[in-house]
Amino acid sequence: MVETIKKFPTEQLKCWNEAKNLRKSYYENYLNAHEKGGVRWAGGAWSFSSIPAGLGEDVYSLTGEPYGATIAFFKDFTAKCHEATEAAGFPRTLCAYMRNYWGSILLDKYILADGKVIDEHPAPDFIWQDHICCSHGKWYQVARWLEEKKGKKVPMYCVDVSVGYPMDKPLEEYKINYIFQQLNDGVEWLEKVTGREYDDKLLCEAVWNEINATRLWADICTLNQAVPAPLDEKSMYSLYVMGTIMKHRPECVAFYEKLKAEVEDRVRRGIAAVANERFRVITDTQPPWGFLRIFREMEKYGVVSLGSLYTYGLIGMWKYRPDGTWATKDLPPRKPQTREEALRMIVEWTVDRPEWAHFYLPEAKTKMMLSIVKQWKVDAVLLHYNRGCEGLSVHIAENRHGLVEAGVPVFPFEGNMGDEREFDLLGTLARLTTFFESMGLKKLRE
Amino acid sequence: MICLRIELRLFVGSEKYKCGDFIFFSSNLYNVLGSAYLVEEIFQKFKDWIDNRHEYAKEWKERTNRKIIGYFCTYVPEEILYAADILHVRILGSHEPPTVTEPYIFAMFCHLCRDCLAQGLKGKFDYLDGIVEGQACLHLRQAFNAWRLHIPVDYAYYIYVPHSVQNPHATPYLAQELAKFKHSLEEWIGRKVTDSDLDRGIRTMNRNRELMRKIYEYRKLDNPKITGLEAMEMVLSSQMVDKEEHSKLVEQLLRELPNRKLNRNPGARLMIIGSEDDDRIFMQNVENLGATFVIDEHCTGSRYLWNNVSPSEDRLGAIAERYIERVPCPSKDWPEFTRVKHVVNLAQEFKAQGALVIQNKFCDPHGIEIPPLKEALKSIGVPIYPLEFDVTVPWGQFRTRVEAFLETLTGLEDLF
Amino acid sequence: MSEKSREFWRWREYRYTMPDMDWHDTKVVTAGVDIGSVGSKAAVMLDGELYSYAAMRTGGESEETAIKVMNWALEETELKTENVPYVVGTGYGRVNVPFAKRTITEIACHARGAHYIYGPTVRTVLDIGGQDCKAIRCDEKGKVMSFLMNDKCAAGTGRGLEVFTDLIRVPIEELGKTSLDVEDEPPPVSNTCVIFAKAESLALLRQGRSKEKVAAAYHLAMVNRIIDLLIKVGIEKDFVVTGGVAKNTGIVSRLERKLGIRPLEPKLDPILAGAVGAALFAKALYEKEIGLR
Amino acid sequence: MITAGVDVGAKYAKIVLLEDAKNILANAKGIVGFDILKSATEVFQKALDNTSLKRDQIVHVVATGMGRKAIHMKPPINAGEIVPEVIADAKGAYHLIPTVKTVIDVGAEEGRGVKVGENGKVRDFVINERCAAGAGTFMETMARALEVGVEEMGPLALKSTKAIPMNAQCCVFAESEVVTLIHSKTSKEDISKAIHDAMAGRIASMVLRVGVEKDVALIGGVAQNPGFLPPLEKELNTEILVPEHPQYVGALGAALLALEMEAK
Repeated sequence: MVETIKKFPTEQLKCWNEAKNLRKSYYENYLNAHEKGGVRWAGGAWSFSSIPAGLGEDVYSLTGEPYGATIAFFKDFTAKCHEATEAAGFPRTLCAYMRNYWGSILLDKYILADGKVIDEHPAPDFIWQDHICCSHGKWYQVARWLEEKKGKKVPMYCVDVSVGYPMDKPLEEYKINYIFQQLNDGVEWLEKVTGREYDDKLLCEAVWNEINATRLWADICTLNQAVPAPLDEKSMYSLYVMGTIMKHRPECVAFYEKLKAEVEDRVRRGIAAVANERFRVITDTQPPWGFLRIFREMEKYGVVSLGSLYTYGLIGMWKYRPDGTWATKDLPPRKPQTREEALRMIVEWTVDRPEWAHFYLPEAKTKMMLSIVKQWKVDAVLLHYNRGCEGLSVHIAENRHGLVEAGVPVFPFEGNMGDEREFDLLGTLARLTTFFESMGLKKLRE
Repeated sequence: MICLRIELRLFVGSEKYKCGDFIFFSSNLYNVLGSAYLVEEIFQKFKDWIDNRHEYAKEWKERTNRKIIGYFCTYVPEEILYAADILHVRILGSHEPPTVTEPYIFAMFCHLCRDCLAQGLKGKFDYLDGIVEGQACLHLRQAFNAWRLHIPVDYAYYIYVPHSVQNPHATPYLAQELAKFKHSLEEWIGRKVTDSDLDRGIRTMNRNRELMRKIYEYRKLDNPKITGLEAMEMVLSSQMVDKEEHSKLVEQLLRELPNRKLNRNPGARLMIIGSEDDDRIFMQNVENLGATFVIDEHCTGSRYLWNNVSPSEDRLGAIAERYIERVPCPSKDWPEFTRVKHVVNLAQEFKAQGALVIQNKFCDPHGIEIPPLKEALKSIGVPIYPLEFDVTVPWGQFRTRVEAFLETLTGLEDLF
Repeated sequence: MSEKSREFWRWREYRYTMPDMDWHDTKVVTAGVDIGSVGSKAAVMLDGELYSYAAMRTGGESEETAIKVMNWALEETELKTENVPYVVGTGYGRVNVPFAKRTITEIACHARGAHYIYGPTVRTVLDIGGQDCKAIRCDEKGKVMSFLMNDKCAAGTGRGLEVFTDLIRVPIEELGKTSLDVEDEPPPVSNTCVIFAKAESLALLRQGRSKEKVAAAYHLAMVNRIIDLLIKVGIEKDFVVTGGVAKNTGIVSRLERKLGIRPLEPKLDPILAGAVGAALFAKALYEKEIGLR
Repeated sequence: MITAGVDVGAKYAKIVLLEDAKNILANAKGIVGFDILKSATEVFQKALDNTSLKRDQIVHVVATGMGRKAIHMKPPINAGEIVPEVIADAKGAYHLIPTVKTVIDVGAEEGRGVKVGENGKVRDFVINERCAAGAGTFMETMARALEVGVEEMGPLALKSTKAIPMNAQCCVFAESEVVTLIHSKTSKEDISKAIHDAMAGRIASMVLRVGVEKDVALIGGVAQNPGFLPPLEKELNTEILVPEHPQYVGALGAALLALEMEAK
C-alpha cells in the first residue's frame, strides 16, 4: 500500500555552484601549483593545514581522504586503483581511501573533481600529515616509498596527536605541550625543506581562519535542528568538504559565512531539503561513496537524513555547554599574535575534535550521537559498519549498544566507503526498507 | 627454595614431571639422567606453563595473595608492574571462532582482538584484578575498552604510549605518561613504588630478556640447537608466568643447551615474520615438512626481548627510552621503515633462506609493510611467502603453499 | 531421472591407453597420482612418455580413490600397481596415496606437467582446480620460480562452476559453450561469494534473463577474479591453462580476450598436468634410486 | 473469515490458509522455479484443492519472502499486501508461542534474528550480510563436499561428540577445511558436527547482535535439521523452542496480518 502526505516547499541551494567550483579549482590549483612558482604539499584532511600556510600565499595542498573519496565516486577508476594496489602486494583489507590514493600513484594518474583523469600523478614537494589512526602515518610513508621508486624524494613530517581524550576534564598540559613541540619543530622543518622564510603573520591568519571555518560549519549543522530540515546529508557532503580541503583558507570562511546566511534564510521561510520529510534519521561514518542513491531510496519513504556525526564533527568544532547541550565551541578570546600563541591555540582548538574523541572512548561517540538525536529531533540512527575505515568504525558495535539501550531505533548496515566490492546495494536496500516498514513507514506515492 | 618446590608440585602434579621441580636444586639427579633429559624437561615445562596458564595464575595468586594484571600489548611497561609486585600476564586468544564478541567488536577487526575479548567474556581470565593496555593499535584498544565495559575488573588503565617513536619528544612525553601510570597504580595497590622497586623491576625484566636472547644465539648454528616451536614456547611462557621463575629455567637451559643433540635434519632455514603469533600447531606442522624456523620477528618472539632498559638515575626516563627505542610495532614505525631494516639484519645474522609472512587478517600496520618488506628481503636474496591468518588456520590449504615454497627454496633442483 | 534431481555438475569419468605403446620394452615405468579436491587423476609413463591415464571424481575416501584411479589407469595394460617401481603422489590428497614413494606439491607438478604438455616455452601456468586456483611462473625446464593461490574464494574455481551449472541445468561439459552464446557481454555478477553469486544468478534468471546471459555474467565474474591473481603473480608468455576448467571455452576465451594473450593449445588433456608432472618427477627419483643419474 | 499468507522464499513457496486466527485450514509448499508467479500459483492452487476452497472465498492474501513482489496485486493470487519476512516471522512465532521474545529464522539463503515486542511487533532485527555461511545453502554445499544427502547431515552430526573448530566466515573457506578433514581421515560424523557447530556459531554471533531474550524460537527450513538445534542452544546457552511446521511460520504470520488488515 502506498501513502501520500503533505509536502514542504523545496529550493535548490544558491551557493551550490560556488561549492562545486571551489572544489574543482582546489584540485586544479594543486596540479598547477608549480606553474605559478607555488609550493604543493600532501597530507590528511585532519593535518594542521594552517601551519604550512606560513610559507606563503601560494601554498596548495592535496588532502588524502577527500581525494580518496573523489576517486571512490568514479567506480572504473577506483577498480583500476584497487587492482594496482593489490597487484603491488597490499592486502585488500586496508583503508580504502589509502588504497585509492596509492593506486593513483601506482597508475601515475590524477583524477579531478569532475572525474577527468590526467596522466602523471603530481608528486607533492613535501608531506605534512598527522597521526591518530593506525593508518595515517603509514599511508604517507608508503606514498613516499612509491614516489621514491619513481625517482622522486619527498620529505615527510607527521605530527603525533594520539594523546587521548578526556571525557570531562581538560587535557593535561604535558600532552598539549607534546603536540605543540612537534608543531614548533615542524615550522623549522618546513623552512628547511622548502628553503622559504616562514611568516608568522600568515600563520596567525590561517589559524584564525581555521577556527572560524570550523565554528561556522558547526553553526550551519545546528540550523538543521529545524523542522523541516533545510539541508540533508547528501547535499551536506558537497558542503562540508570545503572544511576538509581548505579549512585554513579565507575562501573557506567566506563560503561558510555565505552558506550560513542562506541556510538561516531557508529555516526562516520553512524551505525543506526533502519535500516529504516525516521521519528524521542520522548516520555515523562515511557513506559508501559510490552508492549515494540510498538516500534517494530513503526519501521514497519520507525519510530524511539530517547528516551524521561524521559530517558534523569531522571538521565542525563542538563542546558541551553546562546545561548538557552540544553546541558550537566558543571562539578563543582573541586572535593569536605570535607563533607560540598561534601554535598553542590551534593545538588546544583541535584536541577535542568530536571525531577524535571516539577513537578512544566508545562512550564519547554514543554520548554525542544521543545529543544529536535529542537536539535534532531524530527518529532513528543508521550505523555504517564501514569496512573501509578502521578509524571511524572502531567501537561501532558499542555505539549500537549505547543507542539501543537509550531506546533509539538503530539500523546497522555493512559496507565500504571506498571499495564497492564490499557493498551489497540490493541487499542493503532490502534490509533498509524492511527496517522502515518495521518502523511502520510505507512507501509514498511518487 | 622450599616454597618454590611445593608450588611446582602443586601445579605440576603428575609423576612424570616430578624431576621438573628438582631442576633448580638437585644436581645429582642431573648426573644420573644426563643433560639431554633435563633439556627436554625444560621445554616440556614451557609447554605446560602455556597449556596450564590459567591454573598457574590462580595458584600463584592463592599462594602470594598478590594482584594479577592482564595486558594486551608489549608496549605495557612490565618493569613498573613487576616493581609493584603484580603478576603481569599477557592476554592471548584460543583460536576458536569468537562467536561471543560479535555484539562488542565489528568483525572487520583482527581475530586477535576478538579472540582475546572472547576469552574474557567466557571467564577464562576471571582471576584478573585489572587490565592495562599500552597504546599500539585500534584493534587491541577496542578489546581493552570492551573488556573495561563488559567484564568486571577492579582496575583498567590505558597508557597513551606515543605513536611517533621516531620523534625526539616521544621519550620525555612517555616518561610523563609512565609517571601518571605509576601514580595510579600506587593508589590502587595502596603503597608507593620506590626507586629500589623500579630497579628490581628493571633488573628482572632485563635479565629475562637477556637470557632468552642468549638462547636465540643457538638458532644461528648450521644445525640449530632449538626449533622454532621451542623458541616460541619459551618466549610465550615468559609472557605468562613469574619472570624470576622463568629466568631460572632459561638460565638452566642456557647451561645445558650446548650439549644438546637435536637428531633432526634442519632442512630449509626459515624466518617467520608478523605481529602476534602463538600458533604452535602451525610452527610444528611447517617444521615437520623439513624446515626449521631459525628466527622470528613477532611481538610474541624476538621483538619482545630484543631491547633492554639501560639503567639510569631517572628510572622512568630509562624505561620510557626502552619502549621508544625498542624494535617498533609497524603501527609506530614511520616515517622511516626501521623495522624493515631490522628484519633484514635478522635474516642475515641468522642466515635465513626464506621467510613466511604471517599476516593477521585486518591488521593494517603489518599488512601495509608487506611490499616494502618483500622488496628489502628480495634485495638480499631472501624470498618471502605471505599467508593470511584468521582465527583458525586452514592447514590443508597452507600446507600446499608452504611445501611448494620450500620446494622452490630447496628440494627439487636435482630432479630436472 | 527427473529434471530436478539430475546432477548436471557430475562430469564424465574416463580412461585411455596409448594404442601404439608397449611397456614390455621400456627401461623405466613410473606413475603420478593427483588426488584433487574434486577430481583424481593417474598417469602412467614409459621412459617419460605418457602411456595410460584415468580421471575420476574424488570420493569421500581419498585413499580408496587413489587405488581405484590407479587401477583404472592400468586396466587394459596388464600392468599392476606393484609393477610400477616409483609412484609420486600429488594434489590435495597426496598424503593419502598408499603406494606412492614420495609426495610433491601440485604446484611443482603442474608446472612440470605443463612443460610436458605444452612445451618448453611455457612461462605462466594457470591451474583452475576444484576449490583453488593457482598462478605459477616457471622457467624453461618447467621449474617453479614463483606462485600464488587464490584466497579461499570458490568464485574462481571448479566447485563454483559445479554449483552454478546445477542451477541453470546445463551439463558441465557444455557450460562454457553456453556462456558464449550471447551477442554482447552482460555485466558480471557482482558477488564474489559462490553462494551469493548463485543467488544473484538465480535472481537474474527470475527476472527473465536467458541461461546464456546469466552464464556469461557468471563466467565473466570468475574470469575477473582469475585475472586479479594472474596480475599479482605477473603474467609472462607463453601462457597456458591446466586443470579441468581448461576445457571450459567460456573461461579460456574470455581470459584471452581480457589479457590479450592467447593461451597455447594443449597437445594432451590438460586435466592430466598434475599427474604427468608427478610421473616425470617419479622417473627422475627412480633413476636416482637405481643410480641412473 | 478466511485469509491466506504466502511466503515466497529463495527456495520454497509456503502457503497457509487460515480461518479466524484459530484454525489452519491448509498449508502447502513447493519449489520456486525461475517463474516465481507460476510456482507460487501452483502451490496456492494445491492449498485450495486440499480444502476445496475457491480464491474468492479468501478475503485477503498477504505475501512475504524475497519473492513477494512477484505476486503483489497479480492474479490469480492477487496478494493485496506485501510485508518483509521479519514482520511476518515475528507475527507468526508470537501467535504460536505467545511468550516468544527472540525469533531465529534460518532459510535457504538468509539467516535472521528478530526481537519480538508486544502483540508480535518487531522491536529490532538483524539479517546476515554478504556471507551465506549462516544459511541453508551452506549446509547443502557442505553436504556435497561430504558426498552425503543434505538430510543425512543432521543425523550424522548427532552421532559425534568431537569438537573441531572451523572457520565459517566464508562457506567455501569452510569447504576447504572440510576437504582437508576428509583427507586427514576424519569421520563424516565428526565433520558433519563441525559443520553444524560452525553454522550455529555463525547464526549465534549474528543473533547476539540484537541480543537473546527468552523465550527463543527457531523457525525456517533449517529448523527441521535435528543436528542444528543442540549446537545453537549451546552457543546461545539457552533453551530454544521449535514450533511444529517451522517452515510455515512466515506464511502463518502473513495470514494473521491479512486478518488484522481486514479487521481494520
